[in-house]
Amino acid sequence: MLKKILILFLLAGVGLIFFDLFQSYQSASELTTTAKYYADNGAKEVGAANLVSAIVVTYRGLDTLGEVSILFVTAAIISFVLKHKPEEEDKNRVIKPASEILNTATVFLTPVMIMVGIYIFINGHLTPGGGFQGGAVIASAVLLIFLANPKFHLNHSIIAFVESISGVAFVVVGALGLIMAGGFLDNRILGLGEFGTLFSAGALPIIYIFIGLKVGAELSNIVGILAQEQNIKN
Amino acid sequence: MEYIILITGLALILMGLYGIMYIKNIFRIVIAFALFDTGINIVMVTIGYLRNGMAPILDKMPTEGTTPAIVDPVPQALVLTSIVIGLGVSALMLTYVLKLYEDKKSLDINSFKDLKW
Amino acid sequence: MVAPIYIIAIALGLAFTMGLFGKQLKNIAGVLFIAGLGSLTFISGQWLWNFMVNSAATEIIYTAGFKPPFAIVLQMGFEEAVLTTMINVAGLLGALYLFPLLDKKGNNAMMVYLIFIMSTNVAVMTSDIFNLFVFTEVESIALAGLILLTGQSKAFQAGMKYLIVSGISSGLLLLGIIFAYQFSGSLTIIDMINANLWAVKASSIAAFLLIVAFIIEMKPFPANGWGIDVYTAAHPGIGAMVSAAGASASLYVFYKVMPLVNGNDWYYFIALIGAITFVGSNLVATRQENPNRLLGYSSIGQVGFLMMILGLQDVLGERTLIISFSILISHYAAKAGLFWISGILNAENIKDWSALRKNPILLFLFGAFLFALIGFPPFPSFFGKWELIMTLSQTGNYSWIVVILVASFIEGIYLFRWLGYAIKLDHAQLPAFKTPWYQLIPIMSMGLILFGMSAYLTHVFNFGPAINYIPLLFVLAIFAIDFLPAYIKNTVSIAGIAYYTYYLWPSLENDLLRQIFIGIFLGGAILTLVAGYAKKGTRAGFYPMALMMFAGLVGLIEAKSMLQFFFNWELMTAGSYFLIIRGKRSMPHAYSYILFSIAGAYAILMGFGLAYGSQLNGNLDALSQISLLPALAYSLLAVGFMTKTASLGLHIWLPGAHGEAESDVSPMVSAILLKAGVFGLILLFLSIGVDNPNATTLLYVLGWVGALTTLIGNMGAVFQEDAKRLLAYSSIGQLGYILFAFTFMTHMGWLAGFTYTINHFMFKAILFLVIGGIVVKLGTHNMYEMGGMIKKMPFSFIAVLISIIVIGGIPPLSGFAGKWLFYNAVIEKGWYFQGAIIFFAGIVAFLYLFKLIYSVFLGQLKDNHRNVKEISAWILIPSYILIIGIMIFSAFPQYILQPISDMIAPHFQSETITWTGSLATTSLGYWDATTIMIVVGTAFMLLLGWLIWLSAKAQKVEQFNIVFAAERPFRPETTHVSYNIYAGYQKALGWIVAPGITNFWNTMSTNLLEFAGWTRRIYSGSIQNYTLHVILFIVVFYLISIGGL
Amino acid sequence: MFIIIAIILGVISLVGGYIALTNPKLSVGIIATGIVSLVASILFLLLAAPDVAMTEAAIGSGLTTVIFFYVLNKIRQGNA
Repeated sequence: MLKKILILFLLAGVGLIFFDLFQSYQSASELTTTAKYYADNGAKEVGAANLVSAIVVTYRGLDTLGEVSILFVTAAIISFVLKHKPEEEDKNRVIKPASEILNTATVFLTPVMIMVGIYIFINGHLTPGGGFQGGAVIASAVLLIFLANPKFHLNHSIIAFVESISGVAFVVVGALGLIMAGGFLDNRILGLGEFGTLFSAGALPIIYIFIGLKVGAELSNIVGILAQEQNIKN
Repeated sequence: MEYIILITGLALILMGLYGIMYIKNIFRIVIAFALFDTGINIVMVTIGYLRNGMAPILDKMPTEGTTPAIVDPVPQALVLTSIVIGLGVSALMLTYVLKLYEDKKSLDINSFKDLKW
Repeated sequence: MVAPIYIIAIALGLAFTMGLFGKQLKNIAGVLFIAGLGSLTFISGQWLWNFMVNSAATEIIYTAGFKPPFAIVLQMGFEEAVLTTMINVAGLLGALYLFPLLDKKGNNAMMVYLIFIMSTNVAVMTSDIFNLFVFTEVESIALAGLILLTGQSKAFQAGMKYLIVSGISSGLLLLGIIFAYQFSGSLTIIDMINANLWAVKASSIAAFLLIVAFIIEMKPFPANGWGIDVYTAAHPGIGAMVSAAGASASLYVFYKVMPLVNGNDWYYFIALIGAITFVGSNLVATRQENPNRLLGYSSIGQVGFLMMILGLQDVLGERTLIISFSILISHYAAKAGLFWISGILNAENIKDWSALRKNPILLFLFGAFLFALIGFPPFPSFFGKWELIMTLSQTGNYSWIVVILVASFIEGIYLFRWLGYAIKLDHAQLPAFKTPWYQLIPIMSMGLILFGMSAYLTHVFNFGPAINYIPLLFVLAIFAIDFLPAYIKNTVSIAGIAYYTYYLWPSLENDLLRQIFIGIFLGGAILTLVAGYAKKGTRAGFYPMALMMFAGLVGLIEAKSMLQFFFNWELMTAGSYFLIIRGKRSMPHAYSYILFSIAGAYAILMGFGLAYGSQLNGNLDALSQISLLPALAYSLLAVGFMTKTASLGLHIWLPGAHGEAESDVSPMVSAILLKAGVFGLILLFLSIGVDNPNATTLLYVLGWVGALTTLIGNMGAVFQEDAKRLLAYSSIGQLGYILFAFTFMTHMGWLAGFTYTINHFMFKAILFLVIGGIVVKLGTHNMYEMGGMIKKMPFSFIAVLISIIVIGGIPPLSGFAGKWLFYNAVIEKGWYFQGAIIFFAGIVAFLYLFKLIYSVFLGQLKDNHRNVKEISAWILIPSYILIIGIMIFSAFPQYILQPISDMIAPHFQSETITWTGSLATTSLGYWDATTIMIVVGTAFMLLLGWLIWLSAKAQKVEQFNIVFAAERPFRPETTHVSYNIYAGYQKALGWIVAPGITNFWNTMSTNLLEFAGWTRRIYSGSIQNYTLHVILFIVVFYLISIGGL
Repeated sequence: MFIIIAIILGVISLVGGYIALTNPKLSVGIIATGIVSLVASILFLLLAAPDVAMTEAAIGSGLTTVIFFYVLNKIRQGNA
């Protein structure tokens, strides 16, 4: 009881902080210095129509690298915590087979979803979406396979390969920016091209493809481990 | 509109905090945490909102001296990062919950008090 | 130069690549892993080198080729180079240490480790707040994974708590970032700082959220249960990383973002939070027995300390960085090393650390790490604390000083208990442990770093001149030959001390005070070391420690500045602690000794601080003109010195410490070490001067303390059955006389004080040497188990007899000189009450002296002692040299007392004693030592001759001829006549020596521990409670800082 | 008009949050969280943030929900 009162008191306290915060908020009427700079120069400097992509991949590319490493670390941790050794696997477990419809849908949908995912991150510099969204879509495709066939054995070496190669490529392209252009992750190692076309914004789409592949591989990995891990130890 | 969304976001954060502090089921604490995260993301995007601003996707190269009428892209970029991090943290927490459950066969938060003092 | 950005590129590139190698190619992954960490270390080390040698300009790294605030910018300046090097070195060594474990867990574990180190680096270097958020998030998630390396259930619990709380704090951080961005229009830290967010309430909430998130990261008390659990549950190798690398990084990050709230009282609040954490964590740690958790509390306490220093940066000014660095680096090296040792021992309880004795290298490093944490010289934290306290005192921040010293003392409580366990705790079976090379090397490297940084910081602080290098180098040399047999080291030590005395003497030419004390310290050192020839074996560790103590004592003599004095004071304390703890049952006594010593040292430190603050002058003569709280300063200094002289109230450590010490250590610590306190008091009283209005009360009180100490000491001695403890109590009493005499602040009183000092040195050395030798020979401390030794050990008997005559103040020996001067002084001063007490105590002294000589030497010889021989000649030689000294001093005191008299005369209004040859005349009478010697000597000889003549006619009886025996032979010991010989007196007067003071201190410590036990109940282990604490912390902090509470 | 939509969506998300925290069935709670996330992504659209909306929909309400269910399933299996 005392604890409940304390919690209420604390919530009231946090509420007070938020109330003050809310009071201090004023709907912005103009862009901040930073945002204005991006709006004015983003297209010119980076060559991307989608300014969010320009920021995520180039201006604040380092954040994205960190973010990719978070997923990477998470996948690594989950896999070393949950991965069962093959011999411990419960062979006798009866798995309900998925319905026919799901199976058929999977066969048709999976390639389509993967294509959509790839489309999303290839066009990340032009339209909404990009590496993360595309990667998530690809992971959903993998997920679908699991739903249809719970016994499906995710080929970890392929996923690991994609994950590693795209990760290394991300870093290498970034380092190329350091050598050939203004700094780490500078996209101007390639020409900026014509604004609004697929082959524009320098290395931005390339980086975004790697991000997409990497995120897709990492998310698939996480989903895969969580899906595959057999009955937990009793 | 943005004020209402801001309130929604802040309220979700508070709900999340309430859940984290009050609920005994550790699985549901992770759910509360997801709410907390969603609330924060909503607040962040709201801050970047500009009345009558368009989405920060340009259809043409802006001409010199005119600033396109877009909303602030920076918070959006930050929230992208934040969402992905949130997923990582949730997945990790769930893994922990799984292992904790495996160990104690319970989801009650009070059964995980092996470390104290 | 390799650009710092490659720290990220290499680490991530390698981590991503490692995924390619499956189980078959695991070795390649391992090589890449170590190579990666190596190259990180290389890059940061190279930048550090560049900054230090070429004093290069700060390197700014523009990512994506755009200027800030539009792109993320990293910065590699001197500070970042230092921090990243620290992190990477710890990372590399830690990886080596953990390698087999990481290797077993597979590539994933290595990747996580690599990314942990990388992200810590980036957090240090980045100038962008959101980037900082991302990489601290990477760091904490990687850490959450590393906790699980042990795979134990508690690791998952700890990880869950950690994830939830750090999730909440990073959520708040995000809120803060976004609102701060709205107000400042930028995401770089510097722009946010320049926006002065704190100035307006609206934006100050954003600043609050930012800063509070970073504070939570540093685990403020009491909202830190989640952090402590990490230390407890994680593998110690990971604990080392969190404590060394992680804490350093988060402190630096905090330092970077602190200016966000650079206004109003914010810094004050931060310092306050730091202080509460520092005190609270250490307090709770006193009840902790799990080594990793204990280290966790200690880490958090240290971080709190550093947070407090950062919060006080307005006061400390430009010295902030160097002070915090010196404390941080000690913490860094010591904690990493301690955690690693903990990993090797793998013990659940600090009591099991006694196993460490099996490995002297580790034990040595363990001791060094603990001393570094507490802030003993020569470690960096010593200089840091000194600077800190001097600066705080100069600016009048006394309450902060008190907080620091109190918390440091509490830290000493548990660290020294632990050290005591490791060195001395009886353990039926020492647990076995292995020390593989890959685990030993990291620990030794941290030791090297610690000592290297000590040398370097000594140079940076320009404290070099304060340190007496020659003795210290000699100590090191002796340490290097520690494996040799004792007699070789003994010879080398004696030669070294003799040479140093010879070398030092000319510099003391016109300074009689110091000549006297150098005689006591170094002369005494040589004499007591001679007795060491009686010991066999290597006596591992004895000589370095003994010499360290003597080096400290010499340093006190040579000290010109307060720093030098304090440095050597601590050196002496450390050395003597190790000497005392060598005794068989000395663990608890050494523990109370060191605690009293630390407390005393802190009192002295604060006194020095006040003196320094008054005069802005670090020389010892600043003590004479203290203008800041002078009465307090003098009292603190007096109390500090009195912990060493064991005056009433501060004496309870002495009987055990001296009584249980080894036979040649007792005279060292009793006859010699106690005089350090006397020396300090003399310096203090000289600085105070006669008729100092600020010290009148103090001196009067000290006079009473001295008198009562004498009474209690002597009474205590009377009721002892243990021969060495009797002597120990007697020391307390004698030091009481000395204190009493000096508090007169008259010429006569001081003369008496000096006489007592010299006498006590000589007779107590003899007594402890001889009685110590006998105790070893007979194998018992109990006097009622001895007896009849007069025939077996005639030389010992004579030595003891002469000493007793001196103590008793019986003419013709020099004790009488002391008494005579003493009562002259008492009458002159008019302190009759105190004088009466002292007089009574003098009578009491006869009782214990009689008991000593009677029970040991006279009476019946015990059956099991029929075959004992005289004690070793090596013990008798120094004793007889001292006896010769006593004789000379007795017969010709004027050669010493007259110069002393002349020396002290200028300090007092008048010289009240006149010398004509050996004839001393005062207003009350006269005394001629030589004449007395001749008269009494002649009378004695006549009597002796008569006795011998008589004894020729006497009838000799065998031992068991009970007709002539005063006791019934061969009965259980308790019926021995000298057992409880003074039972009657005890009934009447025992209440005086009832252990009231011991009880007082026991109650104090019990209450402290009770309180600690009560406090630590907040760490209930519940995730939700920890969350509650964090939210409570945030709300309260908000209400106080912004909410206008 | 946007205001009304925002109010409606806000109310839905708060109700969703309430259900997520209080409904005795964990699976309902997970779905409720997913709905809150979905509503949030619509809110992001209102705030002219299509990128965020996509991400929130795909990751926040999609993958996260799935992961929650996987783990819940395992816990249930462990119980059986």
